[in-house]
Amino acid sequence: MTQRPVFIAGCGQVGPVAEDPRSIVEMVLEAVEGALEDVGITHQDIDAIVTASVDILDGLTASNIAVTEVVGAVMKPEARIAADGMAAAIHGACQIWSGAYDTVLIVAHAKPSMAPYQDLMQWAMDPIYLQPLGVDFLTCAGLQAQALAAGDAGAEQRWAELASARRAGTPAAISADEILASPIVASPLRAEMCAPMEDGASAIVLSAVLGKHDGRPQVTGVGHDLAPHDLGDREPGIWRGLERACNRAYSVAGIDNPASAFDLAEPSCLFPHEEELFVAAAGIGNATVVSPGGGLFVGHTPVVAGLSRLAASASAMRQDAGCRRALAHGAWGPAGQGQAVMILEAGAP
Amino acid sequence: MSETVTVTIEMEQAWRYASGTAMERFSEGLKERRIEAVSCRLCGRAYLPPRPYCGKCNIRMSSWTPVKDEGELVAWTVMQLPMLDGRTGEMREAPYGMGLILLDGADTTLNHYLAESDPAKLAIGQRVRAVWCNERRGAMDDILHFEVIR
Amino acid sequence: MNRAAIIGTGQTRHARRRDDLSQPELVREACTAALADAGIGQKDIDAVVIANMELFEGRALPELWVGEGAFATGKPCMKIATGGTSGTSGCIAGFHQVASGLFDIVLVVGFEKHSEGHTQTGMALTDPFWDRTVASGALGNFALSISQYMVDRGVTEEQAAKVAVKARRNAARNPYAHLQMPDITEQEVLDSKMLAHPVRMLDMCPQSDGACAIVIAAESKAKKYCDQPAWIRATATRHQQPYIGDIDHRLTSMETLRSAARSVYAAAGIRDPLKELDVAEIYEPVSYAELAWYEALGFCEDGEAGRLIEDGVTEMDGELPVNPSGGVLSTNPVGASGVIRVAEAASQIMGRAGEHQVQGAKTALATGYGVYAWADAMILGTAP
Amino acid sequence: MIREEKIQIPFVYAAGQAGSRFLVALRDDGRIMGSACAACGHVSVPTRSFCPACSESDLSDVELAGEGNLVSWTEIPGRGVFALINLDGADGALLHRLIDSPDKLAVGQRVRAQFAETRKAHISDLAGFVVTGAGP
Repeated sequence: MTQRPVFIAGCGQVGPVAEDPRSIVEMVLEAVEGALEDVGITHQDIDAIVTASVDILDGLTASNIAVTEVVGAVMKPEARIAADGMAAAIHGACQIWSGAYDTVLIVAHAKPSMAPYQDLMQWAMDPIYLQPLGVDFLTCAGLQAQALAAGDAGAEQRWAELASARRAGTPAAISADEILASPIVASPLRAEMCAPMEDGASAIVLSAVLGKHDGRPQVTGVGHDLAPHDLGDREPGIWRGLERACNRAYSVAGIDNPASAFDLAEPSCLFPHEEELFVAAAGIGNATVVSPGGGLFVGHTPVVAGLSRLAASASAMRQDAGCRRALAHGAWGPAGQGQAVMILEAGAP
Repeated sequence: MSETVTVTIEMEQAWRYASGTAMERFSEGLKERRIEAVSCRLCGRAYLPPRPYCGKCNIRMSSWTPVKDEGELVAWTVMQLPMLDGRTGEMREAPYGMGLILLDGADTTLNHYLAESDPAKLAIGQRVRAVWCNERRGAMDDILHFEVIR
Repeated sequence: MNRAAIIGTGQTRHARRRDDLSQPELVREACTAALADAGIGQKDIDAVVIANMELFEGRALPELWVGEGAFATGKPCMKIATGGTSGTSGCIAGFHQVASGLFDIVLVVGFEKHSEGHTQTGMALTDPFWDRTVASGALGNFALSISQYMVDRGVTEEQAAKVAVKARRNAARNPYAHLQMPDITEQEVLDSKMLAHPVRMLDMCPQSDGACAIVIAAESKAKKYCDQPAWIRATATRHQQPYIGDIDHRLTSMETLRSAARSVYAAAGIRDPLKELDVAEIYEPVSYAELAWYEALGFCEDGEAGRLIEDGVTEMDGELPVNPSGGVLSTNPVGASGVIRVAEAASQIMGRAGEHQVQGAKTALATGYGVYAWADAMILGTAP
Repeated sequence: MIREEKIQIPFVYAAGQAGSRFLVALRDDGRIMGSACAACGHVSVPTRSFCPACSESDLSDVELAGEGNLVSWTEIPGRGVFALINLDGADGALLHRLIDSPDKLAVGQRVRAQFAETRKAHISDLAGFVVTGAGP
């Protein structure tokens, strides 16, 4: 591993909001301008762009064509990763570590208000064995949750309390009792346990040269992984893929004891059981604060989620001198088939 | 060789696309046979389709420029294969002409159908004008096609 | 930047239909061949990059289903999708991941199974407010640009036909090529069915089912596993504005490819590409495009492309053989096509191109192209 | 301005070597086939080309019992009950549907395959599973 630093130099965010009336291009433009402004640079300072988007969500073939201008990719290098934005961020960090570029803009966007998300995601499922049965991401989440709940009488109450706690103090605040009274969407998961699907865009400037003097957080570890596609080929109660992704990142960052390594974790969890899977797979301890702002439970934009978690982690480090190391997480696919994490360490205080 | 099996799945899907404010104004204009471009105050290019941002200059745009519904044919082809017609979802019967048209007042070209489908009668540099539909919905297909001005 | 090289390549048999294999199985055919060519096992792979045009097969996030075919289960895996340049951009992504020092060996695989999808899905899902109701697909877009290019540069149908013939004659020496037409003549091309003036059936690429994989290794592993690795000396990517009409005289100007080529030549110390390159594998989806790329890539002055093909400069026995494999004109599984360009260029450097080997090839160029004038370029060489 | 646009496009997917063998056995013989890995011994279902446990491709077809244990399930209102079923003899679980499932389900409960009357080499030739007994 080269020792070239990668700083989170700046962030820009749009949403999450239930339905953004603007076009994807307008949303992305605002997020990108926000990120450039946060660093105090222009597009001239950006060497390359990595975007994250999924064609079927946008209803467009090669959906990054639409945003080339607003991400500043005209006559510039752009790589487009069709996965969670955290994968795009990892790729951008690789580009900088390789020495190919000094400063890379990462952009992710999605508008799930355009079409029913779960219907679209059936097209991500094995078309021979699974899609014809109507299996979607929600089906897989329900199966995973039930496998956990089956031997655990207190699980549903605990999950309701967790989802309630995450939303406490936000406009989406709701009691555990109200959550348990909400309708089943995929047993044992109830409507109010699920992260609400919302529109959004996120932009992050990664740089080897910008941000150092402002004490911006530094990326010290990355890891990603792809688990078997079919839930029947996985252990449903364990996120092995995330374990592998974290172990790779810990190895890069030189972390031997994750239980005491992190002040903050910002997971991309869509359901409370996923947060329990996250905590177990990442091996984080009680001293780690998880999703202090509510995480995705106050609004989840697919594709953008991981990048928004990265931005939340960086923002916490810039505001709180006591937050020295954070674990940010993104996931994609059925029941977390794709996993990606990034470790951030605070800059000089 | 053993039997090979296929599985057919029909994608029947609808998306709700947001136009953005520039395209909304443009589309409303089409209903009244009005074409407007957005121009960049740095490079001066008048863009069709109108959009919020000049990707060459990396700057927001907000200045509108009227564009005529006639211009110059800068590229043409005659399609000899039936192709999917985005307007009807059916196959569009061949032959039919297609052109890139530089409308008077615009700096980027517009791709559209041509009334003429005889390759011998098409040439770069010809003047063409829009033939509008009587019923207009505020979309590009409010223009039926472009005809050569003889 | 850590040095990296390609140490193995693998392709499927490409064909109009590969009904015999599922998408993961098709991908596995190419990956298994690439690992065998590199002399490594699946455990040696640290990470996987997949390239594919997902909506052509109606898929979302296809790596989720197909990844198992690419040995990606339990490994880091991500998918690159940038339209026509997906394959070359996937190779560049794999290169950056190795050059970062994060991984020692990355497997890159591109695939497309056009036969499973709807050939015009790409067109059905263009910008709904602009192109969708009045678009003519990739074919019509090319034809429009070609009408300008012919006027701008005085290129003739006969010169384009020579490109089409060269591609198919080269393909006849490539066992993996989809179209096998060893006896094709210029007259046959000129007599073939007109698709969209001036583009005839034999001017156009086919639609293929197929996959192609390459193994990229860090310096120490490259030297361990390969006698003559194909070192990646320079890469460049350029994207463009989002509408066809934004680019004035697209084929004639081809600003992106010109800029990408200048960038990789400068990085590799190449001043006269015609003389200093030994072989080029360029992404030419239509015969006329190859002529335009000669100019954009600096193989000749603007306006001289027709003479270049007439003089046989780019034939197998010419000064700079272009597309010994038969090119995209002979094989086009879109997501794989860019990987094929890189794999073929690498095979030439490694001396493993079989009957279409250019003897003594030391420096090779591979390029990628997308319909919206996006471009990739990569220089490979026998030395880092 | 919001505009709704619809597409309707058929896609035809090749089931491939493993998928074709599985679907033909389902249609012709009402048999559920799995794959045993020569490299690691893992038995997966349905038939695979690549071992989900070790990625190797040296697999042989094995016939599995039409019965097994419930691993997990989820009811989606209006769409029925999906389940993970560990068929006797398999290591991995099969993701499919439950038919007429009782209100109370438990891990380890016995289930049995039910086949469609007319079969067409499609995953729905296996209509689903019925619960036949209590859990262990």
